[in-house]
Amino acid sequence: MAHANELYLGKQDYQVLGKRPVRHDGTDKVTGKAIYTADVQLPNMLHGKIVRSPHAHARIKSIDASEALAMPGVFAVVTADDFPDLTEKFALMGEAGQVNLTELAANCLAKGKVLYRGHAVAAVAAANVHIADEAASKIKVEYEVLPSVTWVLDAMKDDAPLLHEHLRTDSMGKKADKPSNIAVHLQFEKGNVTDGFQQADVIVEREFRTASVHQGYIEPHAVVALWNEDSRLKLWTATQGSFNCRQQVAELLQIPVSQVLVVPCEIGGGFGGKITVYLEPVAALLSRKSGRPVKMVMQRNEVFEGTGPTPGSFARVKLGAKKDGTLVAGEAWLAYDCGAFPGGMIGPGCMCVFSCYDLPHAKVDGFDVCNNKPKTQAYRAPGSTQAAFACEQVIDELAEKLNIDPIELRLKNAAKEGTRRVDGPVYPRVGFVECLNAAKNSEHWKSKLSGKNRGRGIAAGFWFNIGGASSCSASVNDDGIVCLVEGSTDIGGTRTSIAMQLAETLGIAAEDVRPQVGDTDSVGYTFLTGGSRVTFATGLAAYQLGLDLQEQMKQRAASIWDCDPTSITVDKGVYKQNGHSLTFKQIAAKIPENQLDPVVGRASVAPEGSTNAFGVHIADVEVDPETGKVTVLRYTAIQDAGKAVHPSYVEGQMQGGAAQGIGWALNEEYFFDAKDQMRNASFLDYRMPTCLDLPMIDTIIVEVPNPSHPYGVRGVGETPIVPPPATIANAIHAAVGTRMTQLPMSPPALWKALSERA
Amino acid sequence: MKSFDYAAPTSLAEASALLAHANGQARILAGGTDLLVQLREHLREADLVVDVKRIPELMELSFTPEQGLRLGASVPCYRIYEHAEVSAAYPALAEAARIVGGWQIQSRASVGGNLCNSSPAGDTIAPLIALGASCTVVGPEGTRQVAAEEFCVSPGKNVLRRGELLSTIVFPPPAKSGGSAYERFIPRNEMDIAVAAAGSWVELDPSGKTIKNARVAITAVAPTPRFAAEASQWLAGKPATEETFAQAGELAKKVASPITDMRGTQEFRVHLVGVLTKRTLAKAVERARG
Amino acid sequence: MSKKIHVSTTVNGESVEFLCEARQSLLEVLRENLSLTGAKEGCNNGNCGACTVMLNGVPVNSCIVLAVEVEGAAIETVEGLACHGHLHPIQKCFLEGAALQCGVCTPGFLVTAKALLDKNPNPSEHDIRFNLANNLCRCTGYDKIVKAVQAAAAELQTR
Amino acid sequence: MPVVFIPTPMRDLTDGVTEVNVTGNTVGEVIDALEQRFPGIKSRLCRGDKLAPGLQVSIDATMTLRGLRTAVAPASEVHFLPTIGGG
Repeated sequence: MAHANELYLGKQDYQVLGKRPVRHDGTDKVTGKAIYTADVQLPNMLHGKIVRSPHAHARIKSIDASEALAMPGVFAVVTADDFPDLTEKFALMGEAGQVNLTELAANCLAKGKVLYRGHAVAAVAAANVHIADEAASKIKVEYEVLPSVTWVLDAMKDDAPLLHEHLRTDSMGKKADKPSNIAVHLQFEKGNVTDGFQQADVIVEREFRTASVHQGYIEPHAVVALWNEDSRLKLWTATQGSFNCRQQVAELLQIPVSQVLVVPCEIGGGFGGKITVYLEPVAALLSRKSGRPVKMVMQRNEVFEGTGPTPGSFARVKLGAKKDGTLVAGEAWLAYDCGAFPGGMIGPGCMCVFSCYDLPHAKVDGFDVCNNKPKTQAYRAPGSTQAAFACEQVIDELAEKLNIDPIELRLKNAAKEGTRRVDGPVYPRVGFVECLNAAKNSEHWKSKLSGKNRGRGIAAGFWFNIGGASSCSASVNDDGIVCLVEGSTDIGGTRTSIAMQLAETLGIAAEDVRPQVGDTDSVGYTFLTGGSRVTFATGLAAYQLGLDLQEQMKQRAASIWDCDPTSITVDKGVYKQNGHSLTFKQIAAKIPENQLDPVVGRASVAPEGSTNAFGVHIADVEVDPETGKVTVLRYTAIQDAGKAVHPSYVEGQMQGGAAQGIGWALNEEYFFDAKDQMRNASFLDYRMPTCLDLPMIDTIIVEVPNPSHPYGVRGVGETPIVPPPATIANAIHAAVGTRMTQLPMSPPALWKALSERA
Repeated sequence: MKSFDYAAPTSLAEASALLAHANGQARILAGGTDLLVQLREHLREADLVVDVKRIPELMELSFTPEQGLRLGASVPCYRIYEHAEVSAAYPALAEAARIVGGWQIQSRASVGGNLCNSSPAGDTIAPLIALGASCTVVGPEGTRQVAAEEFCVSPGKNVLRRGELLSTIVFPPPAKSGGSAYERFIPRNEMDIAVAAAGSWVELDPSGKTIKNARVAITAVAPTPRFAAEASQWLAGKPATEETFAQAGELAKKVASPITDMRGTQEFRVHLVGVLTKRTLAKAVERARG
Repeated sequence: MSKKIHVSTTVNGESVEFLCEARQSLLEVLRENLSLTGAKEGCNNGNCGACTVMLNGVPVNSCIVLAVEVEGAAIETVEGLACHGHLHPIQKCFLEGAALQCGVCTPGFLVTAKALLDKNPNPSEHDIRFNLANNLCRCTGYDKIVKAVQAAAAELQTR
Repeated sequence: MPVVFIPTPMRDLTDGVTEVNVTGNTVGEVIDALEQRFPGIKSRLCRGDKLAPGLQVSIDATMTLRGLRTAVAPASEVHFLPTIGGG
């Protein structure tokens, strides 16, 4: 099918793309010189500290800060009352659609009720962190404790404690008649699922449960706020989107966006968890009240208890197939929690659950459910991993029942160009079949795995690429170096992948572009770093910028040669006309010599999201049947990258996502006690994988060009977290014959499953 | 962290006096890997922190095959496992020292500190009990010896009285046909707190086929580390076989009374006691045979 | 505010003096008093290794060392790794091997990795993984970090 | 004429009809045409002059954030989907 936005140039010989230059910001980061938010020191700076709820659900009866305010070295205290009145106020925030500002504010500082343990209630600014800490402990909050609920199915019950008395279930605009914790009910139907299942020779139906997990970035949330006497608010912060941060803060404080300047510092990981603001508006309020700059840095337990996580979930998935392996029908019922406030990841969960397969008949029901946990946030392909954990295990079981190789079964039913998804749209050119074939032909899949209690599993995953606006600008220096300012905050090396696309377009070396991330006053609007969009969308902007610069360079060359610019041809950075020839650098040097206009270029784009990235993972595991412990022996991640701009960083995304997925599979979870208090809010007890817990993670990059990008680039950041839990579960099943339907598949859980079977 | 005073005495007497006469709560600082976290998280409070690392006795590590090991209470873990002779003579101790936290923790954390922190899950405590170590406690009233298995009295609490500090842990000389092992179960492979753990020491008869003496200790499965007395006594005279080890594991389970928490269920932990006792005994016997 | 204590120490070979409160960690003093912000705070309780520095020749989590404890000690931080304008081979191998993404854990990894190679110039993959286990990375999956340490070991061996 | 895929929860308003051809050059016009045929559907799809919170439009396979202004070609499929974020 012809693609509406076909931009792909079909270039075969790349000069820069596909090479592995050293990243431009690398030296700063290996010498300790890179400035992260917590490294920012301002004269006369105060330190802020949040007071957090010790209860999972309670009414705030009173807050008394008098003792804290009387302490020497304490300068200001703020509570929810310091926010302007935001009743019935909504703001349109890009992908998130309309955001309820009352709820966003109440997540930063609780109003009336606390809805989870760790919910921020008040904040104090003091001369140093120790005084702030002591002062926070002296702010007296009186609570009336309310019953609480943290498991998603419990929260859906009629008699569950209600988080929001006025919340009624929304079914695409239709409101239910009584209050509930169920914020949203979604439904997708394709064909006739009853008829479909009647055609099936084999049906597998299973239920799955997953615990909440955290993004686990190593850098805690941090901000420095300076509210100046001219009403300008300057924020240095760790954010995935400086413009999104600016908008949220401006809306929450009801001030114009241009009054806020956000300086994105280097950011120590985000994975979706650093999009929503937590500290920024609070630090701003403290700075306004105290008249001094205020720094706030979360402690690790605050990060766990007050930010993230991704939804805990329940899923029931049913698939039917004919004897030859043709899938005929699928049904899924998904309930994802969204934590304290509505707006979780159920939409993408529903859209992803069957996204890898061509199903003639299918039905998907999804529920977004409030419960007493921190408001859920995006985490790498949000909603897709839980769905794949369910669907990919059911596929695995079907393959076993039908005695068909699991790759062959997937190939037979794989989504491809022209496949209509359950949620409606038809796929453009996608690379799932190519990924499956790469898996089938991989050394890993072809190798023999022997040994007791060992097994091999495979699973697939899918995620979208979102679109959104991106801007960049650049100037050409006398020495031919191009200084690039772009608006995407750089979490994992995207400065370089953007610079490489500019270099490719200009026909110069990656090292001859000097990229930097601009603040919100120095670069055009750029949507956040997330949704696997930066290398794709900001890369597209860099390409357009390259064309703009090239056009201007042609004009300068034309001035030098006194010819018509349109008569100049450019090939690999060499400009030619009628026997004349100058390189990009030579023209750059001649611009000041000839008193020509400096070359300054710009580009802004707002591409639509349309491209899709598939991945397939293979794992070999060994199970210790006496302890239930799983060791990952070998791991391979395969993914369609469209075109790998910097293969090392594409591999890095695949490896990092796989590692997070393995952690999610085996040990990570929010462990709640009977009072719905998280008991493992530390890196020690939350148990993210260390390097001793993982093998090398092999990667195979598949390149099926994205039609919506001149170089065929697809975003790669998120898909890699989707397959691992199902891959590991399928491998465990192959090793010991036990089907694990609950995450994490931790030693006690697997041991219990094994002993129950025995 | 609440404000506190700091002192770094250079003698046992000075330290004891500081601890005895402190205004408010005095806390001993060795490696600080537990204490500083607890102070920061308000799990413990201190008005005075007494850094004992400048006291020579507490930093002593001396070993001879005849005299055994004298281990100063503040000697960091890495000095134990980097000491070839000590590692060979007391493998259970070296094994535990190598897995207390990660490397950066082992650079600071000490066996004495681990014992005085008196966590039910302290990694080095099972080896101390299995190896028959004795603790030298110095205080205003003089010096006393406390058997390792009697040191901890409840989670976070031990026999130290006001003004007292642990100075040295004394290990008997290694037996000729002796061997020891420590193993804990954790979900990750390092940087974790034991879900359950066992330390075993055995001495074989000259044939190498029969257990002459044995000591088994288990941790993380009761309010305090436990000496599995019945299992240990039962092992004496038994053939060194898998069946014996498994049966000793069953006996060791009798002294386990674990709780269910985020690290594991009661049922799982009791089960692990059996598995780990069996595994450590097998390893200890293998080492005893040389 | 409680009274401050005077401490003399050596940081990256230079004599340094500072005043601090007893409750201040070495990490806090390095970052706030001495402006050495290379060591990062990731967890502030010894579980992530982002604050790793060398203290008298051994790697420690500086967040759980009191600054007053380092009287007379020798401290090395990530800022001291490169010398005379040249990156240490470990830094070079991290860069060339793309062994960092967000970079916030990188200083800790570099300090620990150097300590390992100083002690064991030819570590196995297991040695590397075992000794780096106190350093958490959430971005890379560790693959390229382990390979960078292997590459650095090889490069140092040829010197 | 563009074909609109009626979201499953709204099929109560369309008597179970799943796909309809309606005229319109933009999503806004398409929704107006839908409203003519199935009264009440507009208030489910829109909040004021904007797409309802949590909804986005996909024209064929292209998900867009442009809302009601999005151009619709005569051969296009129009889908109403939940918004998608990203991590």
